[in-house]
Amino acid sequence: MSVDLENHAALKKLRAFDPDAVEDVQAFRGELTLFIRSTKLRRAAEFLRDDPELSFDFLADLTAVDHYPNEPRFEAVYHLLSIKTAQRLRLKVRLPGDDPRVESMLPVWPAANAYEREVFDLFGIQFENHPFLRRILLPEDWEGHPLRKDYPVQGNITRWP
Amino acid sequence: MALSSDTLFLLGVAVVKVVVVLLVLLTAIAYIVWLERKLVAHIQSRWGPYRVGPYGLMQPMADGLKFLFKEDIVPLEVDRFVYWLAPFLSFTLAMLTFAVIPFGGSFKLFGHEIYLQIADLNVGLLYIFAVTSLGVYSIALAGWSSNSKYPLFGGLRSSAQMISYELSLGLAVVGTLMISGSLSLRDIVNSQTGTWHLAGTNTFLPHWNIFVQPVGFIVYFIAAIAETNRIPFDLPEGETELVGGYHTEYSSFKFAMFFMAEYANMVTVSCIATLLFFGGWHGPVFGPAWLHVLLPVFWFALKVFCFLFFYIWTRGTLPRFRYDQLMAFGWKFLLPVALLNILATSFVVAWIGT
Amino acid sequence: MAVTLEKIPGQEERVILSMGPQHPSTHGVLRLVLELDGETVIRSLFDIGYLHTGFEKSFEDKTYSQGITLTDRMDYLAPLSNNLAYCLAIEKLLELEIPPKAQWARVLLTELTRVGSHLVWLGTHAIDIGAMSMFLYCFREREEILRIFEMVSGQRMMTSYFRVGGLALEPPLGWLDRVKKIVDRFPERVDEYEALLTKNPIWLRRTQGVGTISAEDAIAVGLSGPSLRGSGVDWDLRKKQPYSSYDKFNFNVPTRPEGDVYARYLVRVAEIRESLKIVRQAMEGMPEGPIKANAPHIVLPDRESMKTSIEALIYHFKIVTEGFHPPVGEVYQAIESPRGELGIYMVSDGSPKPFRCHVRAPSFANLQGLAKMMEGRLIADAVACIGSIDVVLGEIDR
Amino acid sequence: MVPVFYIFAALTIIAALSVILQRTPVYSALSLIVVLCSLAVLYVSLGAKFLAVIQVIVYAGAIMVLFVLVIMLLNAGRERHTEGSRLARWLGVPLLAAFLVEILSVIWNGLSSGAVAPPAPDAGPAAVGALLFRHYVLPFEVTSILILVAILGAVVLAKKQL
Amino acid sequence: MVPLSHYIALSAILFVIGAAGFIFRRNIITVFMCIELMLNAVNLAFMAFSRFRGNLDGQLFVFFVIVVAAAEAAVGLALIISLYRSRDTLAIDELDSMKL
Repeated sequence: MSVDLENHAALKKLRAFDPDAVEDVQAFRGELTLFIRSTKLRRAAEFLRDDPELSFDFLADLTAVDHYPNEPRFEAVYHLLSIKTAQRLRLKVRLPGDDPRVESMLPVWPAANAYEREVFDLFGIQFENHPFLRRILLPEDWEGHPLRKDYPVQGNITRWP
Repeated sequence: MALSSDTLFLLGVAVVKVVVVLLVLLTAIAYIVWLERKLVAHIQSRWGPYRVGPYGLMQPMADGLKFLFKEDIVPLEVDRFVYWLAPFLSFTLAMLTFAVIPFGGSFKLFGHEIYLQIADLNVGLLYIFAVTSLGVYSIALAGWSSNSKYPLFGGLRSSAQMISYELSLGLAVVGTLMISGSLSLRDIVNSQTGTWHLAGTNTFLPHWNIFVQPVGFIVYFIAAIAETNRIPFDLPEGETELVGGYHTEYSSFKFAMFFMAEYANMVTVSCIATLLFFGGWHGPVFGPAWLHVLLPVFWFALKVFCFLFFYIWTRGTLPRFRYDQLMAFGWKFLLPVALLNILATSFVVAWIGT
Repeated sequence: MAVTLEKIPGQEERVILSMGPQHPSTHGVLRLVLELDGETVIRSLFDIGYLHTGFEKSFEDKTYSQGITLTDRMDYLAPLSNNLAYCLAIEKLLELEIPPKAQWARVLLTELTRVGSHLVWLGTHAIDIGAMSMFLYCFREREEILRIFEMVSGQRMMTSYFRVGGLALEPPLGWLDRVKKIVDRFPERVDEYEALLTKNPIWLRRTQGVGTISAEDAIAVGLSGPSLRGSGVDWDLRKKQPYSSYDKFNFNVPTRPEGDVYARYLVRVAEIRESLKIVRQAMEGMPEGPIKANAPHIVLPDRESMKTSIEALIYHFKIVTEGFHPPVGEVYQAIESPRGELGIYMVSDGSPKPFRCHVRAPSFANLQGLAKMMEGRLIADAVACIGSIDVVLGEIDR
Repeated sequence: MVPVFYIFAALTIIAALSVILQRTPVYSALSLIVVLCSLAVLYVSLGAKFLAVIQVIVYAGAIMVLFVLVIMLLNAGRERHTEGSRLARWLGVPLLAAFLVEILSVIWNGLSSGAVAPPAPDAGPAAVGALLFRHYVLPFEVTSILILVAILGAVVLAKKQL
Repeated sequence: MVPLSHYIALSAILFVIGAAGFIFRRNIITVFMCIELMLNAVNLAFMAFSRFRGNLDGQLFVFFVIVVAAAEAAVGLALIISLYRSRDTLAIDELDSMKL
């Protein structure tokens, strides 16, 4: 269940491609997590998708984690899957709490469309250049982002007029 | 103008005939609904209605009462007059067709020959086509006046569908008309008396048109299913696509009128199929004189029932066509086949005639 | 929610049709906004969230074990698949070893779930295309599967039968006989469905060449499960990334290259047969042994020992009142649910409640393929496409 | 027979007036259908059952359906009131009135006295058909070509791109 | 038996109503329907004459008129649809230029 951090193909190749891209690396229960700098995300994503050996062409999941009150508060989490090699990879981007924004991965993986809308809806993370960044699950006029940790579980108390 | 007792008598007979036919028809429609629910239920391994009365036989009455007393919801912004007109038109037209349908032979009463038919027009079949061709309006207008998108789609679809299939419907029966040489339904049935004689021997096959016009019959029946908007051609209603089609916005008794009209049209179509292709009321007749009058009516009803059964059976079995496929099927397959059938029949008729 | 399609400037006025959320063939409360030219769909948008209940937020307020009951309610047609994914994720976090009998029972039950879910899909898909009898046939058969669930868990739909570390209860005696009956009778029934549909000319016309999506597009928009295999991609997590000892079973992964509605139909019908094969193997090879892992601080003790041993009683009290503490970390566990890749992303901060639990719902991703499939098709085809990707709104909206 | 004529003549005129006075096109179309159907009844009173049925099938059942369909398709609403052509107003009305007066006066003077109805000719389908296919076969064929051309024209015109 | 003149008078009245509608109505579809009205007025005259002359030629003319009306409706309505597509109006006052 342990990961050979030094010889992992994706890590090695990505480091060779752009030494700055990978901020940090974690391995837990056989799963590799790469922390990518938000400025480098688009380039790294395209590399991981297009590299013939890696070919992480399937964006399995995209979500976020809120580490309130710690900073950087948000992590955008991308679960990649390669249909060819049956490998999984997790990318993470750390985002600040005051203005969380990250580039949209829509041009790289069209599947990101609905996921990014969902993350925007529930976490309030802005995805730049997303063509239709609107609330998806909640009503348009909803206030707040429910999956943030400072949002109470039972919801905001509504005062009836 | 003084009315003679004869005229009065005939007038009375006509009124009695109209009343009897209407009553029988309305009851029949109610029980066709019951039959359909029961049969489809058994096809789908369910019970169907069984609570109201024995075998659910009172279910049609319960349904009728329910329709009568339900709140009649009229959506805002509908075109009130047309919205009201459409179901009535639909129901009236469906009932009007029965004026010329003969359902038995004749009998003598007080020295008068009384035919089991309301009116024997010499253009009876054309009359039916004329009345059914007006049926498009009820659906198109219902769709338009509801001022809603799904009914509008349903209305447009069904107008196109009914116009297209009316052609095939009309052309399919031309073959039988050529053989019997009349447009009067009574004459057409009478031309199918007896059995076929092939090369001098009696084949004991009844002298029905189906044996010489099988293609015409098949085209007729397919087109007829489409005309009555039943599965697999029920696109105007197409509840999984258009919610309810043209009657989406209708409720209560107005909806019931559409509903009854649909079943009345089914009966009409089955009656015509029986009359044109299956020898109408002809069948084995025996026994006393009163049986000679009643048995033909029974045979007629039996044949009509077979067609209705077929209708219900297809409903339980087949999926639905798509709109463009339906049009393509009507224009590219059914219409040419009907035309070829006419061509072939006319050659044969001309050849035998010489 | 309440999305509208903006008018493309410079284009003539088109009809905008709002399909759903109360529409007979949108399978729940899916709303589609269709831009039509005549009856042809030019553009489409999906509008979801009518069933949003905030499960992901609720997970954070419940202990790990309490969360299981929530998972039932996501994909309400395949509750046991959801249970399995959730439990597997936690077990991966805990590095728990599950005894073989529990594994086999899990496989058996999830495959039955798959069959049941596919039956509902087949029935509703057929009724969308107008074949109404199929619906009732499928529900009749599904009933037998639900009876098995009721037998083992006491519930027909909201089973919550799998627990962290194994099963909730010892399955009752004779349950395998009931399973055997189903397995023996079902192939025949599937033949019956196929007799009604597979070669029916109207069915073929309505499904063949409709809603086509290529393998590349399917992967790009994130389709998974039968929808992806219908496009010719041989991808099944049970084979490619085996979990819960699926590698010990022998089965095929049906795929079809066409990528249309008919292909997806064939794949699912073939999957019913394959699942029945797995169920038979699991039933015949069901090992003996415990149904729970040997981890007293995580798994509830059985009633007997709880009442006789003080140690078990203490553990029981601890687990029920407080829960267990998994190590800090995060895992992503995906399984092949009837609809595709069902992933649970679980982040633990060491407390007895998940710090974050995200569900990768297969229908949510599959929904993105819909726009591609419906483009340029008729409304009737749109209905067939919705049916063919088998959406469950409970899971999409979560 | 006599009351039938007057009832339906009155109905025809009322419906015809309704055709030109209704502001909503659908109502105009419905009124026109009433005109057509009551004319069919008048045909029956003239002994032409076949033509009456043809009138209903073709005119009311097909041509007017096209009208209604187009009105639905274009969603034609109420007509806006416009000034209209001045020429039509100043020339058309007097001319129409003069025309009506002229015809009525001619009828009054010339026709009302004479014109005794001969026995009704057999106007069944067989008789009409025989005449059509023997005596008028050339016009019949020409109309069929006309129809064909009309179909092609309609398709060419209504199709967005060929 | 109703005298011939009554039929002809009815026909004339219908024709004038149709012509009046043709002149005064602004909606192109209604104008079209007025033409149909005039055609039917003529048809009635044909039928009446046929009956009172005792031969069927008049009926045959009615038959042909109906056929021509069908052809005319098909082409005319197709024209209306294509006009509506390009001009977005049904008022004949606004359809006054030759180019589409």
